[in-house]
Amino acid sequence: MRTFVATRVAMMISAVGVVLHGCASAPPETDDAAARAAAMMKSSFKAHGQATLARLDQDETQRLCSEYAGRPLPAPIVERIQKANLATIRYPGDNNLVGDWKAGEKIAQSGQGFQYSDDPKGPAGANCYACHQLSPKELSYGTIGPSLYRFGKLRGYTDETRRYAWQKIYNAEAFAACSSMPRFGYHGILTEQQIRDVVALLVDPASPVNQ
Amino acid sequence: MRKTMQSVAAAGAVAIVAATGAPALGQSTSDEIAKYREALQDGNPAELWEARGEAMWKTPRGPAKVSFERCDLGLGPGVVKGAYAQLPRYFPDAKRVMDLETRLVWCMVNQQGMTEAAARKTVFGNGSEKRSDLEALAAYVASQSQGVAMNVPIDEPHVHDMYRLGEKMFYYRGGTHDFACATCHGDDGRRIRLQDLPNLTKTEGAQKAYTTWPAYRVSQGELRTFQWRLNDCFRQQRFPELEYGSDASIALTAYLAGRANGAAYDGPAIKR
Amino acid sequence: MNTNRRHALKAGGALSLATLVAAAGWARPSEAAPADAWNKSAFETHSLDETMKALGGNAPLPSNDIAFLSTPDIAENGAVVPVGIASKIPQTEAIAILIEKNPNMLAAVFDIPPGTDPALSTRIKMAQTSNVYALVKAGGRYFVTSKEIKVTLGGCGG
Amino acid sequence: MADPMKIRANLVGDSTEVKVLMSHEMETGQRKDAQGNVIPAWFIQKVTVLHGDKIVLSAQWGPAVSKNPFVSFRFKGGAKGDKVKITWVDSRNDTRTDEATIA
Repeated sequence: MRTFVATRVAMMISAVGVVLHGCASAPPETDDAAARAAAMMKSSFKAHGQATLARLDQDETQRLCSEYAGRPLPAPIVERIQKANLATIRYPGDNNLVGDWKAGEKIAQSGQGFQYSDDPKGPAGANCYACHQLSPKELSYGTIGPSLYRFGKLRGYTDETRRYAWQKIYNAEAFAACSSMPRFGYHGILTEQQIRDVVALLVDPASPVNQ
Repeated sequence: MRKTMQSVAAAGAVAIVAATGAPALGQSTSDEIAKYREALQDGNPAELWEARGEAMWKTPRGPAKVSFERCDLGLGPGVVKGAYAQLPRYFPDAKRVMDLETRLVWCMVNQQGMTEAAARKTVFGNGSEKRSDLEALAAYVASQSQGVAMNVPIDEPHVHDMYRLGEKMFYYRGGTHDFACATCHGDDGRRIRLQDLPNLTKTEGAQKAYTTWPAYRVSQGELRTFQWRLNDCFRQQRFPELEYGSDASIALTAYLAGRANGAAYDGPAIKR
Repeated sequence: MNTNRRHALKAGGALSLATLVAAAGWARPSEAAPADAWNKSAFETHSLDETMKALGGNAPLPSNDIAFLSTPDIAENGAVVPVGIASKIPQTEAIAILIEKNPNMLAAVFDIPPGTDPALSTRIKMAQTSNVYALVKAGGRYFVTSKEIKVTLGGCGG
Repeated sequence: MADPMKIRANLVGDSTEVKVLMSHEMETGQRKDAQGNVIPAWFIQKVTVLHGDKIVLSAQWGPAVSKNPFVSFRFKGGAKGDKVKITWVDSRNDTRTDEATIA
């Protein structure tokens, strides 16, 4: 039964999306403020180390999520974003999705990586604790995302759970359009092995997350 | 509405977890953090910057040997009382909307005869070897608005335009992590690690946040200004570097300061 | 009037801090050092025993008459941890703050002359979650109490 | 040159409450700069508080006292208008003295 929790949550998100957006379509943009703001940003930021001005260029998901921020996201847009992002997810050649939860815990604790103040040679962290509760031993966790305490235990230690964890970390926009969660695989923030390790943190029965 | 959608999803997940007895944030944790913050209020090293800034304000400076007592922050030359509460604003002499720090640089260049480079030499200080005059001046000027209601002239056309562009920036997603300001500051009751995140899209959140900058950051042992706050947010957003006094920095400041209108200015504060 | 004099001690100004500190009670340096010297050895210790030895005292007795005031159990940042200590022990002469897991254990020693409340607040750095000791010297004897203060990671940087 | 301290001395009942902020790096000697060189220790070692010519508090500090130190305490015998004088000496033998009037 628990194996379907993840799917159910995903379905619920879509369902809610449909209900919310069925009745309200976005008012059209009345002027060029968005374009002017983007141009202003280009002239107000300067490249610094690895953080070049190209980082201000938006992909379609970023553009749509910015455009509809603070307004209802129409169902077709939700579908478009999720479908496009689902298609980006790659799986390891050996299909081994689960690594070492101890390495995963370190990645979950670290907020380093990709800031202009960071060493571009890495490694980057995922900073999971900034937004999520995971191991109950860590008191300092954020609440931007839901608690992931007992992620594996609740959902069952199944292939579906492992696959869902991989997908969600790889590209969260595939399940929740305009999610606040970075697309760790899609953007290459984490390596394949690092994603495995974070998956292990979530789904390994021995992980502190599942105690 | 999008927010509502996400909240529903999050609420669902929380409900599932709650049913299995996961430890919620211990009340004791938040109580103790509140106690920590309370204890810090007893003595705020920001006062050391304010004192230095006040002395600097009154001292003739630069090649022209002119003090800031000729610098017009919007309420007349040399007037600091309440000036910070009405910034950013449009300055016809500069033909530009300016925040406090941009205006200070303008006065250094146009009245004190400093070069732009000299005026901006150290915008953010680092220890006793690299102190920032601008941080000290900003601390002093801001302290002179304590208790004054924020009243940024957002209906003035130039400021209004910057406010609107700032709002767009606030929601602009980009970079390697897809972050926008709104990612962390667009919902109620969220924390990053143990730090409460003000919802800057709501009046109350914007007021609470904006009226406490500049602030002494205990994690850095430095007094930090609003320009610094924005600069460092974008660093953590994985964006390129926001230039000090740039139009984008002023637009975003105009948006956030404008949203804080009506609240009494309550800084410089002391923060983690 | 404010003064800012380099080498005040050598110059021997009207107000000699050296004399003042020497006159105050506790932080007694080792035999060889001049009486006004900062007690270097006491600030280079790694255990309560070592610190007590460097301070010239013996093992402190646990006491319920020492309280931590306005001292949170959790610090949002280790660079600034507010610590308040109050002693109800009669004839309190000095209060010291020790942090078990810091690179050096002793953080501060305050001499409390008669007429000064045996209570004070200050702020210390903690390298990590640790026990913090409040050590009191009273009537020539030593007393101690302790509490754990958790140091948390914070902010976007994790 | 060290900045002035910020001293507050207020009569509360029959006690004078003193709160002082000092401007000092309080460098631990444990940190490294960007090049990996150890930043040498530099911190206030001794503090003395005088009411008139009577010592009301004296302290010895190590580098674990926070940057820009803060101390608060109370003593008896002070009256409005009296002076409270505070002196610190650091590990470079720099010193600074400031005073405040009891209010």
